Amino acid sequence: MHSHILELNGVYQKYPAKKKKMRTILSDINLQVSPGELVTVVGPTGCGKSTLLRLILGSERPYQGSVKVNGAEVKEPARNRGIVFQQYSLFSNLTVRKNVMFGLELEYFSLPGRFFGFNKSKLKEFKEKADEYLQRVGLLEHSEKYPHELSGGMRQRAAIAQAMVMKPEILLMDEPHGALDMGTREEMQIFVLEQWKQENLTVIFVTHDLEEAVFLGSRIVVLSQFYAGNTSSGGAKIVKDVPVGWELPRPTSIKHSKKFSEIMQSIRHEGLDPHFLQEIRDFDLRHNDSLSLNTTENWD
Amino acid sequence: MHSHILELNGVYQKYPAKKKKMRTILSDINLQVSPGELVTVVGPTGCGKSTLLRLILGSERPYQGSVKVNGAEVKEPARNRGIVFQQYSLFSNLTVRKNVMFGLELEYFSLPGRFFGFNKSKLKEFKEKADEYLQRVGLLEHSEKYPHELSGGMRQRAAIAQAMVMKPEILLMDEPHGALDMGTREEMQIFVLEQWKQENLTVIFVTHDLEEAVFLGSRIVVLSQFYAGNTSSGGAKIVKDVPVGWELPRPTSIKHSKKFSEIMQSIRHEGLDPHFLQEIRDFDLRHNDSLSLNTTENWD
Amino acid sequence: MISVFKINARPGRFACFVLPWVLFVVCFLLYTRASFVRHQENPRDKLVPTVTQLIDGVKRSAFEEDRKGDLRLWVDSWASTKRFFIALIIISLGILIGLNMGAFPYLELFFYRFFLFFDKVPALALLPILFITFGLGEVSKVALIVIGVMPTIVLDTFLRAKEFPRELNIKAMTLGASHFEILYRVILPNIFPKVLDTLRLNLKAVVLFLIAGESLAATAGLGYRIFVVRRYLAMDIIIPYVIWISLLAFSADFLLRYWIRHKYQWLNK
Amino acid sequence: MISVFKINARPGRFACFVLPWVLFVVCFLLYTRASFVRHQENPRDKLVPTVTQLIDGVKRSAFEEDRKGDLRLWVDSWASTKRFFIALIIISLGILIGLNMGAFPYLELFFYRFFLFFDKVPALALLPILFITFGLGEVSKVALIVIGVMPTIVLDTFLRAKEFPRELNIKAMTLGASHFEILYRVILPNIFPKVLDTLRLNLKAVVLFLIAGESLAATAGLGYRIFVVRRYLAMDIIIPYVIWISLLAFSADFLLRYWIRHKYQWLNK
Amino acid sequence: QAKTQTFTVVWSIYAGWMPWDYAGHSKILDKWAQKYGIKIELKKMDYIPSVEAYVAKKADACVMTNMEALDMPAASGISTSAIIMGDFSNGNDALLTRNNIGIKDLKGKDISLVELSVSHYLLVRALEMNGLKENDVRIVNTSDADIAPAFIANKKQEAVVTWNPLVMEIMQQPGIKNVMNSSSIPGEILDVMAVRTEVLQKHPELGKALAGAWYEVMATMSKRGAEADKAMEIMAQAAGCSLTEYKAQLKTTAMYYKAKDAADFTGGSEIKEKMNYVRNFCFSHGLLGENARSVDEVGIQYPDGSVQGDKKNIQLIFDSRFMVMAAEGKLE
Ligand SMILES: Nc1ncnc2c1ncn2[C@@H]1O[C@H](COP(=O)(O)OP(=O)(O)OP(=O)(O)O)[C@@H](O)[C@H]1O
Ligand SMILES: Nc1ncnc2c1ncn2[C@@H]1O[C@H](COP(=O)(O)OP(=O)(O)OP(=O)(O)O)[C@@H](O)[C@H]1O
Ligand SMILES: [Mg+2]
Ligand SMILES: [Mg+2]
Repeated sequence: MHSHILELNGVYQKYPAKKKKMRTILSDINLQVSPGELVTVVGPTGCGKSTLLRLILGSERPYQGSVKVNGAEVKEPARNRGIVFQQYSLFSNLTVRKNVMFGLELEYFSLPGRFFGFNKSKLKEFKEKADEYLQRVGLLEHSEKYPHELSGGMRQRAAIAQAMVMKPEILLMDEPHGALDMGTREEMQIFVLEQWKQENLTVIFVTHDLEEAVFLGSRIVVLSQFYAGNTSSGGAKIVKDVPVGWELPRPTSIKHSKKFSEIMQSIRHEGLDPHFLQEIRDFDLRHNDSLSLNTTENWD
Repeated sequence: MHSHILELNGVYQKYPAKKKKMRTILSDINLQVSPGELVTVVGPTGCGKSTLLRLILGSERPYQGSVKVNGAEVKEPARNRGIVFQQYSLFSNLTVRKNVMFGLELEYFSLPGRFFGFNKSKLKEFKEKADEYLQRVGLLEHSEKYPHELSGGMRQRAAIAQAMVMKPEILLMDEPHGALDMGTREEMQIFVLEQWKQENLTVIFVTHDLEEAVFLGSRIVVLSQFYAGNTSSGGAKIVKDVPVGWELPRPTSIKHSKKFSEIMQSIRHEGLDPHFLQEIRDFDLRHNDSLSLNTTENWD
Repeated sequence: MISVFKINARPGRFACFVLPWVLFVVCFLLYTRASFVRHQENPRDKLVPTVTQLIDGVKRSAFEEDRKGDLRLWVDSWASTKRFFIALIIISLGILIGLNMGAFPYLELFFYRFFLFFDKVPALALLPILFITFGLGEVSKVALIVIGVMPTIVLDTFLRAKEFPRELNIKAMTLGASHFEILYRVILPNIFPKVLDTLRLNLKAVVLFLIAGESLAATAGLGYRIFVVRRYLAMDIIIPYVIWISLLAFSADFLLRYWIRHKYQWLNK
Repeated sequence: MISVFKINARPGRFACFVLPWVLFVVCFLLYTRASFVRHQENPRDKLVPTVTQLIDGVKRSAFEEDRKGDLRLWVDSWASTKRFFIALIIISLGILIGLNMGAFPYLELFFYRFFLFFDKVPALALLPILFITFGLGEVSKVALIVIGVMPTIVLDTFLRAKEFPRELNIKAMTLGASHFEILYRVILPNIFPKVLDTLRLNLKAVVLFLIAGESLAATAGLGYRIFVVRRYLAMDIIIPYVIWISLLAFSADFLLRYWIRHKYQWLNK
Repeated sequence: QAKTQTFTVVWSIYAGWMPWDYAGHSKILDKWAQKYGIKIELKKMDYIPSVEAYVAKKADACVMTNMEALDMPAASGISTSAIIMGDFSNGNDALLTRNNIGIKDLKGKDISLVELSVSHYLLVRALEMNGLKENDVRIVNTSDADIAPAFIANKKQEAVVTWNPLVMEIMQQPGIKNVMNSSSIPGEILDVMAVRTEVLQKHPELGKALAGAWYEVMATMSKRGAEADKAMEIMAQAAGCSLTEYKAQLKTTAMYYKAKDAADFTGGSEIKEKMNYVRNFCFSHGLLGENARSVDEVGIQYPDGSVQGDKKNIQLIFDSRFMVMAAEGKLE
């Protein structure tokens, strides 16, 4: 058995740039994730968070280095890794409910089975399950609509339900709450936590909302292209990788605690401020699974 | 002269729903905006904020009621109203810089002029202007890229630059910072305020981030479908319309003041909580331009 | 006043009803005028028959038995329609080929260049080879249509399948779809209405090859009749036949359009 | 092992080089086999000439002067190419018509149904009317191509222009674009590569009508030659001509594809 | 003076019409046109389109058979004068079979031919002469461009009626039998130069120039020897075949090399009898118009002034004036 469900070793990613050159986006990323972790990833815009997710997902292969899930090299997207894309990706030819049922059907019916051995009771079961999740994301009354009839936030929620209902081993979420208002966002956060706990998921959650990152994460990873010695083409590294000690799920009131804002402040300063250039050796990689040593700390 | 640059009177909007029925989205919206205001609009997801903007923009006509800009009925989108869409709308066949220059060129060159009387110096001027704005939104180094080569946040910023550079009388922004991380978002907020002040714009700014709404707005409008007596098909109304007394631009530190969180709390409670159903007569429409009486208050 | 050159104009009911017919009426008037002039010059003119003659031609073809005792128009229509539909069914297989080519890189490599070249081969110029391969009967006529139109359908479906957003395929994979399921449950349903549009636009080519095929060797069929009566310049038969063919194709097109619009409402965005 | 049926397969260099040619080779082998069999049966067979005979045919048409001192193949190619390009230029105007129809609701009303019907009229069946209208010269040949292909281009451009996202038009209006500017500076540049794709797929129809037109009345041209030697079953000339025509059309297609790929890199998404 | 009048003459490929191409190629036609102060433009077309162009008045003269002259222009009110009797088919049109089938065995068989063409006529005559009716066989309309390969490639097809050079090509295949050809009905399938009467009346010089050029070419061809071979070589090339092939085709074409012979035939009585067969065929197959009430609907006038059919509707005129002039040397 592998103690780590996900391992990235020395991963580089480069994209073709002008004049046949390659631009480095990710530089020497090392990341190990244990099962059941809820890793939140933050970083300046354009640093490569979505790219990182694509690598884990397997829709892109790294330029160098290896990405392993359960010890096996990632070759292509698969059933055990769910994804909620930054730009919502619903199937425009299916209603919201059908979108959510789609994965369940795929898993149960083979292609010909779909046409012949039509199992009505199974379908009904799937419908109920889909409706349960739609209810949870507050879209039950819109279940007959097509994606183009939904508002931005509604699409995001539908995409979340679509991925959640499949209970993937690893759930990758790329700014899934980008289009949600605060109230709904909080509801969705609670939903994610609940599902995480209940289904024992491993979640990689990319967000640009620091509060969200600190509130949700059992561990926070900061990716940034701003560190000492990095010219514009050096690519982003993990500049911070810290555990968040509070037990999950947390009460929303924790957001107002002093410790909470302290963490937010330090991440904002060390991780997200382009003018603060940390030396590589100063990176705060305190997490157990990180490659540096770890220190203990008090969480109350 | 009209004292109000924008007037909405008794505006209803309905969309076709199932079985040939119409679903009411906006119900009896009355809104007057004086020149130079910075109105932030918040509301639960799916309440019709984007719809409201489309009506002001003129890309949709109201089902009932009138939308007037400078006293004239709005018939179609026009040069005097700029827009930043929720789903970024860059021209995918143009580079970022060309996207920003596009409006300037349109305004200056007639269609044939584009092919014949090619004014090089003018083009250069536009290029410089575009670069100035790109610099401001931090995209100068990406100015030669095509939209599909940008990350989500970068596209949003490009779209903001594209709209800003035209200095429209009224600038409509639909969750323009949805895909931005906190740091960049703050920078963009400052940029919006700066432009607003400098060019004396009137801005209607839709956001789902309450903090942003309170920080930016000279006036906050809350749109909600949750109020007493509203069945699911009643449509959203303006349930709150209040001035924010601090002078603009504000120091970011204000976000931590007590008054600030009080305002946020009250809006969240009265405006965004689906379980708190206000009576229509209790709506807090304190703003000068609002139809109710106004009271004075202390801002420090 | 009227905002003819406005992209957001909303034509009224009257305009919606009248405008589509204007050009038809204009054509009709031009024709009758031309026919009138020619008949004044030469009362026995056969090239541009008068409307009365055309109506008479229709009557004769549709309601009077010919030498063989057939009601020509119906016999011909039936023969052609059969060929048309058989060809259409075979051509539709092209959708599957294109889909597979668009989705599987190896199949693309294997087929694309060949189809691209094959598509350009003017089938009509290679009829002898067709005869050797398929004989002179119905098979060769259907084969001509298939050879003429299928590559276009294949290539078009191919392009559509290729431009289908990768994200959605990836999404489907994470939902547990196999590679084949992605083809038939994700890509195909999504591009299908567009592919039907292509089929629709190619009905014309089907008709063209149908007529060409029938002119080569046949004993009945709309194209056959046109080419036979051409031998004595019976434009009073040819013109109604041509209009009839166009109408049939137009109706097929219309039905497809209607089907697309109603069945695929999610397309409206 | 080899992931032929994988949508994300990445064929290696060798596969990329070899696979596209397999079907060509298969066709060639089938042909030589058929030719061999027929020649054993009847050594004078003309329908399926041997490869040697084909090469000889090419030599005669391409490198030996005929009685007029012309190198036929080149004279014919030149004549056809001229017509091809003239027709192509005229057909391209269809793009503008389709664009305007797609953008302006009134023009859509006015033209759409007519083009839809007109598109279905089998032009080849109405040749006498074509003669009356356009005479016997080059004009009628080009007209045949234009009548045959332009409606398709118009309709396709129309569809593309109509499905162009409204948001971007609105955006352009807020940036001060007039309705005409939206057409020519927003919609057209955006749909142009797709329209070129359509044009590309219709090269085949152009060639078809070109050949048909040349068979009717001409003194030179690829189609003309095919129809002249056809009476003598000179397949040793016809087959090289057909391959040559296909190659020319294929190259035109290829150049367009290349142009689209390189000029419109923003399409890659 | 106004511009010199230009006339368009359309022609199509057929053994008996190739001399027109030579006349154009060798500038003989130009020479004669110049002599009469006109210009003549020769245009090569496919056969049926060429007649259509003539009927549409886009051409002033056209080579065609007597049958098409009757059922295409004449029947549609384009009064037509046949001014040069070029030849008659003397074996150029033939009924070919495989598997040793005779005419009497054709009953119930499929026969490929171009419907309503002279092939059709030949078949009907052949059946008649052997006591069969048209309804006894099944006619499959096959386009002339493809009839040869279709028949050769398709061994199931047992009978075909067609004309040269296709006959020649098919005969080269093993096991083909020529069971009946136009040499059994001499003088019924005539190839003429047709000029619109209207044009001819206004510009008789067109007739003169055409006749002059034609008989000059005829003279060259009938001389035999190197010069004739050279001329025929050119004709052969234009037809897309070799000199031997072309000569073989000429053997089954009864050319009227001498103007006098042509004029005599046109002016004789035999032609009326032959035309009677043809017009009856045309009428019974609806070629005179589907509404034609009788075979007499269209009038045919002969050089002696006699008229076959409706005297008030003379649309086809056999006009031997120019052949006579040529014979008498008045065109020199
Ligand atoms: N296909 C591509 N070709 C070239 N460059 C690319 C491509 N995709 C992404 N990039 C570049 O890679 C960098 C990282 O992009 P990515 O989308 O991963 O950023 P991100 O961290 O998700 O940003 P955001 O928070 O704005 O979503 C950007 O600079 C972008 O321009
Ligand atoms: N074209 C349409 N047809 C039918 N219903 C529509 C259409 N467009 C929007 N709606 C509905 O109108 C309501 C309001 O949509 P709108 O996009 O204005 O919401 P919003 O307030 O902008 O939401 P969000 O914060 O999620 O962007 C939604 O319930 C949506 O389903
Ligand atoms: Mg991203
Ligand atoms: Mg919205």
